[in-house]
Amino acid sequence: MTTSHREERTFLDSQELILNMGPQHPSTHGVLRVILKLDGEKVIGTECVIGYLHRGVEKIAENRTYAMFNPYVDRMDYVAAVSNGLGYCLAVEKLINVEVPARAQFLRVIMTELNRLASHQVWLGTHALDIGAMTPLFYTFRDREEILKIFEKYCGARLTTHAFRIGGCQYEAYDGMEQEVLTFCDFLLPKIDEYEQLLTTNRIWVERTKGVGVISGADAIAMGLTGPPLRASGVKWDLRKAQPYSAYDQFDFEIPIGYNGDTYDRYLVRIAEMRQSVRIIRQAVERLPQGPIMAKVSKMLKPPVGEVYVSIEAPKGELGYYIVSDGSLQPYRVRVRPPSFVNLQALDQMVKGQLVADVVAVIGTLDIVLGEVDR
Amino acid sequence: MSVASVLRKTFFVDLVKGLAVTFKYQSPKEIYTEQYPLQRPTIAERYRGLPRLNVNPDTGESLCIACDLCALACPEHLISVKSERDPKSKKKVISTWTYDTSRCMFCGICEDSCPTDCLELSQDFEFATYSRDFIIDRERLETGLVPKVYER
Amino acid sequence: MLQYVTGYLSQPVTPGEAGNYIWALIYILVVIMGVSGVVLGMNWGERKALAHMQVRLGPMRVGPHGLLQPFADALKLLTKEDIIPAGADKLVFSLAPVAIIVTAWTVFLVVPFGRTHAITDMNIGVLFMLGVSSLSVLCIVMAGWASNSNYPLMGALRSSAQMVSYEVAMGLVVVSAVMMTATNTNVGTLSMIGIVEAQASQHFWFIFKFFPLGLIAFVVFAIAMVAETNRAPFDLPEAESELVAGFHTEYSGFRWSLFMLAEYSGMIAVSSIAVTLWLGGWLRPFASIHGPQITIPHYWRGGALDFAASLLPALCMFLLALFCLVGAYRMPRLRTFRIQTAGLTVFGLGLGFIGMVLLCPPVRDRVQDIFWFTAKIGVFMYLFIWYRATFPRYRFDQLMRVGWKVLLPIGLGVLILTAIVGVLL
Amino acid sequence: MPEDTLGNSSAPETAAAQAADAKSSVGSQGEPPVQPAKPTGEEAPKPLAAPAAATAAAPGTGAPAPPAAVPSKTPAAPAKPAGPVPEPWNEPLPNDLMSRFGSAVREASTYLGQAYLVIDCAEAPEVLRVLRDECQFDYCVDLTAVHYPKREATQFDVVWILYSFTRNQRVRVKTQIKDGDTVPSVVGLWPTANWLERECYDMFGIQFAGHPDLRRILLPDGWKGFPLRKDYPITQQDTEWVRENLHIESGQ
Repeated sequence: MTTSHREERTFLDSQELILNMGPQHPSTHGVLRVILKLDGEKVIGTECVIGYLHRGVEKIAENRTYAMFNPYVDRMDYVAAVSNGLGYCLAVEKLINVEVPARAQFLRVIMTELNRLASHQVWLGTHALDIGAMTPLFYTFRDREEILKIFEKYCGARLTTHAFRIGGCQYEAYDGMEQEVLTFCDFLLPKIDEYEQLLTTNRIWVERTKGVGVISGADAIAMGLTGPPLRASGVKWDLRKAQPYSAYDQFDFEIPIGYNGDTYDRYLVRIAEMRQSVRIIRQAVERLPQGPIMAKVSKMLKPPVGEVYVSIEAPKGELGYYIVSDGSLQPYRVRVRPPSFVNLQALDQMVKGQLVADVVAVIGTLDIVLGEVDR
Repeated sequence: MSVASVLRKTFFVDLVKGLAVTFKYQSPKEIYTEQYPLQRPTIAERYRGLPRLNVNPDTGESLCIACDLCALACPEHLISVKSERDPKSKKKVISTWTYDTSRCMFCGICEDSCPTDCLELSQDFEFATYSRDFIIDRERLETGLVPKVYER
Repeated sequence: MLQYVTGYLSQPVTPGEAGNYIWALIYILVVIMGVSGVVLGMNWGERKALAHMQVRLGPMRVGPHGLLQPFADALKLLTKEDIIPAGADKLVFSLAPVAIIVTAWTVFLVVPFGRTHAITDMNIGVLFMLGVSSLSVLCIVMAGWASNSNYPLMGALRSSAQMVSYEVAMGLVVVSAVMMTATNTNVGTLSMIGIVEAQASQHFWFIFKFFPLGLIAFVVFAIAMVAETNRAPFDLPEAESELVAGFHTEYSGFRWSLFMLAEYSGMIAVSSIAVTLWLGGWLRPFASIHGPQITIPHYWRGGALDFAASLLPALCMFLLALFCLVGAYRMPRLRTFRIQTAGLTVFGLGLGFIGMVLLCPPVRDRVQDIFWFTAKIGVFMYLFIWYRATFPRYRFDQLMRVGWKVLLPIGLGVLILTAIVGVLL
Repeated sequence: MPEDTLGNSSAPETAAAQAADAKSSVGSQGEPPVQPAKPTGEEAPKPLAAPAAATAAAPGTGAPAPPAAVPSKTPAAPAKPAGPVPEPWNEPLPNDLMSRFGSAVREASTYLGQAYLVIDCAEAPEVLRVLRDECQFDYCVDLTAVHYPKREATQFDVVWILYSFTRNQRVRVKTQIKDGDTVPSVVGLWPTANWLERECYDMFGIQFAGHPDLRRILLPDGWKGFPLRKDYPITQQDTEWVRENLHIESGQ
């Protein structure tokens, strides 16, 4: 399994222990490898080794047409595939300067927020599992299953949804979708209370998460943290509010923030975000307008020469697409700004001086998906 | 620290709350596991599973007009369509249509691009095989895979 | 022969005390086989209970409702390739699992399943149990060190620190319980059987004695014993999300199964200490209340409540049998399930048969003690599983803090107060 | 108590202010980092000026469209044949920069409402420092590069995407460099650029001068070639590396 790197001891103090965590370690969320320099159990340095899941998504994009590349982005952050797709579609729509019909925008919001719930549920389950609470994983996955069922009914796939197309949505809401989504909202809120009952006040959970992986707001900005990690540090910044896209300015919701920037606050922020997502979904379903769901977009998409950077608030942070078009059928360059990749960079700063057990807690709280880190 | 919080801590209220949740879920009614081969999952109507080539139910002729759009649209270029001209009707008629399951990511773009509703992603999701013949030809796609019945 | 057996069994003394080596050997075999069997059962029970708490089904495939799963697992573990890592210290590596199982089983020498159902009654029984069970630290350190790998080493380090520090608190509250035995007689005892008999004679389980001192002592012990057995939420030595599998990361197959066996045996052992010291050992609840005298059978000279209680073991077996039969009835009516349904039916009928045996008068009387003792231990086992399903894991420094800064002062306070109260009363 | 920690965002501004107080780089103006969505210089495309960078991009069209992707019929014409073009970015910020750095800031434009600057590589650290310290662009969103092998003088565009919380504004800063040139590292300005520059080096082979630890990040050490360059075909693989390290023959 994992082996020590004894040969690296030559340049290190002999009192330090090099512990190789991953890529097959149970709590590195996939294939992250962290090389820990330990003084006893205390972490004095980390080095992340990533790239085990590198598939060259950006290179693939240069060899596909705009529409063809759409399903590939689902494979980056595979627990939030809908968000990935939304970001990509918005970027290309910006590039070709197309306005998406209102109904499609609302459908997109419903799907994206459902996906945010699913992503946060996966995060909660795995994070709790890392800290040793086994059971929340099963509860969150059970409830996430309802979301996946809605996804399956809406777009025919559960995980890598490919739900949106450039210019709108391919799929009209299925019969009874509104009702089903509302029922799900009613179903989920008590379940979130249950997760909280298991964890929020639990003294072990509080001790394990409070004061662990603290990062101040200024440091978080300097490290480029986005999403819940940034908000838990007290910076009230959410792209859905700051630069609204896809009709988010029409919904009434709050941006939960934390104060201490520790793991516990990030936990609370995400839990609160789940409640806010439910709120957004309810509004979107209730105000779902009628009309077309697809704008007029050419099948053989040839955007004009130019470049755009469009980013959205994915569950994990700012997910940006920088697309350069040379006027041909294929993008000249697609750059993905992956939130997990940038957030993971803060790991070193956040775990320095803490214990080995905190490393897994911080990896969990950063909510990384290696498919997105490595792309 | 208020008195209440000290009391709560002393009497393990926070832990008991959690214990109550797990205790409650022990009821066999709460079990969520689906015993798959026995219990069939409900597949959504729009499920994107194995492709199916629809035939005209009246005439038994393929709806495919060999326009090659699906092959062009496929991001993985895994569909290959070959056609020949029917000498009598002078129409383009599909001769072979093959498809590679091992590379397919079931994105549904081929389905979207089909102008005649011939190509459709079906609800069939059980196409694991013991052999490596991932390339599925037209006949098999037209009849559809026979659902497996699992025996011990 | 039969007469000899029944004659011996009716002696009011353990084989160890009697100096009867043959019977002691038989008892030892019975206890070891019994504990191993219970561990197998617990394996199934834990997986089932844990699964149900986690809205899963648990093992379902091997045997009806996965009843044969532990046997399948045991078979698999025994047939696995025996791997010793290249850099390991081979002697210590293979010695550690054997040593740990030896310590885990040695503890059961003094566990009193009933007045006479113990292998022996040592006058330092409690001390012996604590002493031998702390030997397992040594084995864990051996395992961790011999593996010559970082994760096991860290697991072993954690384990040794954890078990040593929780033993202190544990020892203190155990002493307070021992002191309670001296209340009326001024002569305390360390003998496990003596402690239970003291509870019987004082008509008090020690958990209720000097309320709340006994209760606090029990709670401290209950927490410390979870830490002592490396179970959640104190399962740091084998924390799978941090240390992969802790001290037994490099073990596989048969050696690994010995560690598992030792862990579960250890759980039973510490639970039996807790049961003996605070929960009245083999005594049934309200053992001092007998109800109106009844004289139905000639051999019965107890009260109605005693008689009713003596029926309980059989009733429990019948209940289990009923459970199995209902389960068999509710099995899906499919051809593939024929064998499973038949198996479950046979299992249920077997349980029913055991229940019938337990109803027979001589067995009924002898089995009662064991029944109550096991039932109490069963509650603890359930608690272990329940904790595991619910709680997150402590961090190492927090664990030490809880041990030294919370449990130790409380244990010390309980000890002093017990002494004062004991002298005053 | 834990219940108090998250006031459910009832007092957001105070929290933001706390964070701002922690270090002065956040919200030093005393205003909340988030303003309600105001299109400050964004979302206002007006076709006007000549597309400088875009025209530079046009000859760099390295990859010809695969014949399979073009059907026999003429490709459907884009909806707007002319397309939007960059327009000058007339705001105090770029004007200040222009006057301060003179010709080092070659261009300040907006395209589809998104502002960008094109600067000289030599002046890049100074311009970026001014952007961070004086214009509150305290968040480096992304750092990447684009390869234009057909371009004569400069083969790479290096792009910094910056964001300012106080202004709620994004700006792209671009510079053009020759293949083999080094770009000054901005790790000192934004620590987040560390991995981004490493990735940029990994994918394009662009050297960042002053980077503390410029190694490959996604690809294994010792890999040959830089995959996101246009002259690196999509199926190419360092077969030698694969053979030596994975002990398999490359499956290509």
